[in-house]
Amino acid sequence: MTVFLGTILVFLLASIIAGLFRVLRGPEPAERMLAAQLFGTAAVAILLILSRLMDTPALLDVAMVFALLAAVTLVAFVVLASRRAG
Amino acid sequence: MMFGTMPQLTPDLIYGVAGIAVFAIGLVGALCTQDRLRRVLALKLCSVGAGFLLVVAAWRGPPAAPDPVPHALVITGIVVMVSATAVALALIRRLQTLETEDDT
Amino acid sequence: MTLDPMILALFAPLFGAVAAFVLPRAAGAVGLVAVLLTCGAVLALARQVLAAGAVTLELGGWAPPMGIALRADGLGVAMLAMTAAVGLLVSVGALDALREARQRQYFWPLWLLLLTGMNGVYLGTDIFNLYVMIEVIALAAVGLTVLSGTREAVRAGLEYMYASILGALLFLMGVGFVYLQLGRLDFAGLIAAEPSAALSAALALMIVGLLLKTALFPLHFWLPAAHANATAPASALLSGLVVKAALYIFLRLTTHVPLPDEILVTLIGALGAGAVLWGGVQALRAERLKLLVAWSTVVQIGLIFIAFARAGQVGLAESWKAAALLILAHGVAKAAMFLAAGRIRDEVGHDIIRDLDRAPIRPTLAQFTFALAAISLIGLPPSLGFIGKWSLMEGAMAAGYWHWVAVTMIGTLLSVAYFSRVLAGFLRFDRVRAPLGEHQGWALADIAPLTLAISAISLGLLAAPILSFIELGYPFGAKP
Amino acid sequence: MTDPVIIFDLLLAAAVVALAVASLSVRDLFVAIVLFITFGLLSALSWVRLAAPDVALAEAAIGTGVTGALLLKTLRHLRYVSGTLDRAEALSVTPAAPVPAPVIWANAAFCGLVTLGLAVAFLGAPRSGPGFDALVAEAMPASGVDHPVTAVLLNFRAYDTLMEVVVLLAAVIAVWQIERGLSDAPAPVLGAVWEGFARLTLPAIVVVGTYLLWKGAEAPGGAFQGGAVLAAVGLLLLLSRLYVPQPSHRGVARWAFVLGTGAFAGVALLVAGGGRVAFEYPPEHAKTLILLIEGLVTISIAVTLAALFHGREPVALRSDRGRA
Repeated sequence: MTVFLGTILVFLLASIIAGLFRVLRGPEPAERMLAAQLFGTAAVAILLILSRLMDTPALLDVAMVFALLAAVTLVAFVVLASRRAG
Repeated sequence: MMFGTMPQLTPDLIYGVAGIAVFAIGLVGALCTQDRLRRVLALKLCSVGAGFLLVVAAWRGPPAAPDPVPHALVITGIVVMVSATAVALALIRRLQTLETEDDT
Repeated sequence: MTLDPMILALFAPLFGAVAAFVLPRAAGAVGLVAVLLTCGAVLALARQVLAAGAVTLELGGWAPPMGIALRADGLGVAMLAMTAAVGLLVSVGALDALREARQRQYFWPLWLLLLTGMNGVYLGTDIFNLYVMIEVIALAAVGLTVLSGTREAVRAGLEYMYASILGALLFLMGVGFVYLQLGRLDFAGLIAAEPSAALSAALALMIVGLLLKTALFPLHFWLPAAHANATAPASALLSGLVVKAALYIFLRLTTHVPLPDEILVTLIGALGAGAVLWGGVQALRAERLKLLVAWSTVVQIGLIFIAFARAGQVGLAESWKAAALLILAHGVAKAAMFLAAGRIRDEVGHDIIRDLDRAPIRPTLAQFTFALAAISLIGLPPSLGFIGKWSLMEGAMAAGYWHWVAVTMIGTLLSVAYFSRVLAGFLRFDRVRAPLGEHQGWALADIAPLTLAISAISLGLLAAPILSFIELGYPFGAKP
Repeated sequence: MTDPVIIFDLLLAAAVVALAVASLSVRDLFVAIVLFITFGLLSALSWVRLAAPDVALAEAAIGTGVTGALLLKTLRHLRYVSGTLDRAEALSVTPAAPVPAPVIWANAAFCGLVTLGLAVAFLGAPRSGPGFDALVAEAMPASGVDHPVTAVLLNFRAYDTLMEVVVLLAAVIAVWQIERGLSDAPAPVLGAVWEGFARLTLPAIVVVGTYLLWKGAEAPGGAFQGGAVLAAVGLLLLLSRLYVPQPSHRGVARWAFVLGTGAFAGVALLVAGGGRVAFEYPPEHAKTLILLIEGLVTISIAVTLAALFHGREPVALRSDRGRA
């Protein structure tokens, strides 16, 4: 079970690293933003698995906060990274 | 078993070395970067590096609970750093405005 | 109900800052009351220390190393007293010198927070707590630096901010290594510690961080512009008081954990010598009065580090006294000089040194104050600066370190040269072309620096009691 | 037997270091900030692996969340002021000559030397060495709370924490002093989708922030994390311009900024007046006092962080260019 969950963790982390290339390449801010959103989702998944693996239920709270912050980051990106002036 | 061949490799060792590297990268960036905004990024890297070291100092291995004092110290450090960052960024914004006003 | 004077020294300026911020119209009155309360607390504390030696207070009732203790001893109280007294006079001057409502509104809360931070440093015994305190000082000091709002001030303030944050983070990384090795953060733990690689790394990081914050050559790059472009009361606080906080931590730290190698002590002394020579040359070349005064701060800090190094490894327990005397002397004299320079600039309308002797208005009193402060900074008898320099050279000669004596002499000659550039202009009446204007008359802003300058001279006569006071409570935990 | 998750640890640590290098070396500043936010996210995950969920929460909410928003806002402001808002790339605002290769190598060498020196010192230090575990465990029953980190922050080392709140206060005073009536870069107005989103998100964030504060007494969370999550509400309101700070709100804002410092220091002073040492809470009232302090400090932190994000003091602007 530990090995199975560990493998999933590595896989999730790999998906973040793959997403980094989209951040670097762009070319549009929107693409970079969506990649960053993917990181938030993957981080929540990693936290849920770690909570099971490390036997720390408190990590569920951390995951919830990460999920909320991802929503806030999205709004910040939309408002602050847009190329238009209002 | 593949993992048995490297018995000393523990999370505190791995993240401790990574934290030191992050601190050194931030240090070099803070000393050499010309761009004002990026220097703030570099300083923030330094603070995360120092945070890594303290969190590692608190680690006691899986069954034992970690030492809470360094955790409290890092939380304090994070709040202090966001304050300093906010002031530095306000200075950067103000300076840019003053410089642009002078040019035109 | 009795309140411990240490608590009062911390909380009076803190509550003062809070009140001054929420009641901006009454900021001046609130600020003055808070500084007066701080002075009272320091006096009470001085009496306690005179009676009982060092006093400690375990905050929250939790004993160190887990809890945090405050400790006041002779040196700490001397620093507190210098800060409170200089702060009081600068405050009085600021009531008059700050003309814009906006500047007045922000000066008081920032300065009172600065005072809280400095009092915290002089009472602190816990290195992480010292890190938080130097950050309080840094943010308040940067706020004061840019109070004038000019482009140069904001640019200098930003450089100062970068240097401050980096210095503090180096210190924090050092704290991390101390915790890794010792698992505690109080000075008592550091004294008892065995030498180790982690401790050496910690010491190196913390010392570099502190040298950056106290602006020892060649890490002084941020100082001249920051101190020269602030408003006069802010410059007086920054130059007279703020750089001393990091210097004090350095002094405590290096004496608790003596540097492992004489070569390192010599190296720090050599940096001090570099500061004296380079700062002296730059002061000679400065075109503006406030810039000259700021470079003279670089010189004086170098001198303090020479005083630290003058006795080498053997006499470390003694050499801090000369350094402490120079710190006190510089604090008082430099605050006087910056306030006087601000007055000269206010009345003449500029501070270009070359044109000062042609100024239509002669701010005679401010010029006199400037000259008195210069006497103390050059180190002429009977000023406190003279006693500090004398004690430095005496020790260096006793230890056979003639090179430190030579550097000090050259530095003194340089300071005579750059101050006489200014003073000579004050005395040359023959070159007055425009008719003498109307002097604005006596003002609070004149009396404050004059009092400071006279103190800087006359405190030299009290050198013996000051010296015996700073030894009270064996400040460094070393045997007498 | 080594934990099989060690591969994950190695990969995560390598990614953290690589992101640190990348965020300093990539040309486009906007990309640099996105990489930096990712760096903060992965650092927080690393701290979770080191059994420090409190620290991870604080880093994610304050160190990465608020800091990231501040950086993006500043970048937008700089591009607006310098008239490059419509360019595809956000290049360095203070352009510099290209760095020659030898300088880069010298930097890398210096960086390597520092890392090596510190790593040697680190490896020589005791692992899982001395600390306060035993002392804290012994003092916990008298602390008034059940979560050790909260006990350290609000009781054993409350003096440090008070000064940390003071640092926040100093920062907001300094920021208000530095920025005077600057106009903001105009931002696009959020459309109808946003309203539904706001109706769903804002109450949820308030609930989570309060929950974190309450939970702090026995589990990871507390004033700083709760305050940072509540500050997110302020950020959203400011970003969407559902709330625009007015000059008449300054008085209330000042009181909100000093509320935490005042309450914290006031309680310390009151117990000192009652014949105890400052910060020494009577054990029977410790829980009440700590919750009171935490609650007020949370409000201060939330308002202060939002104000730090907003920047300038809300004074009447001479031109209304900023209020698009």
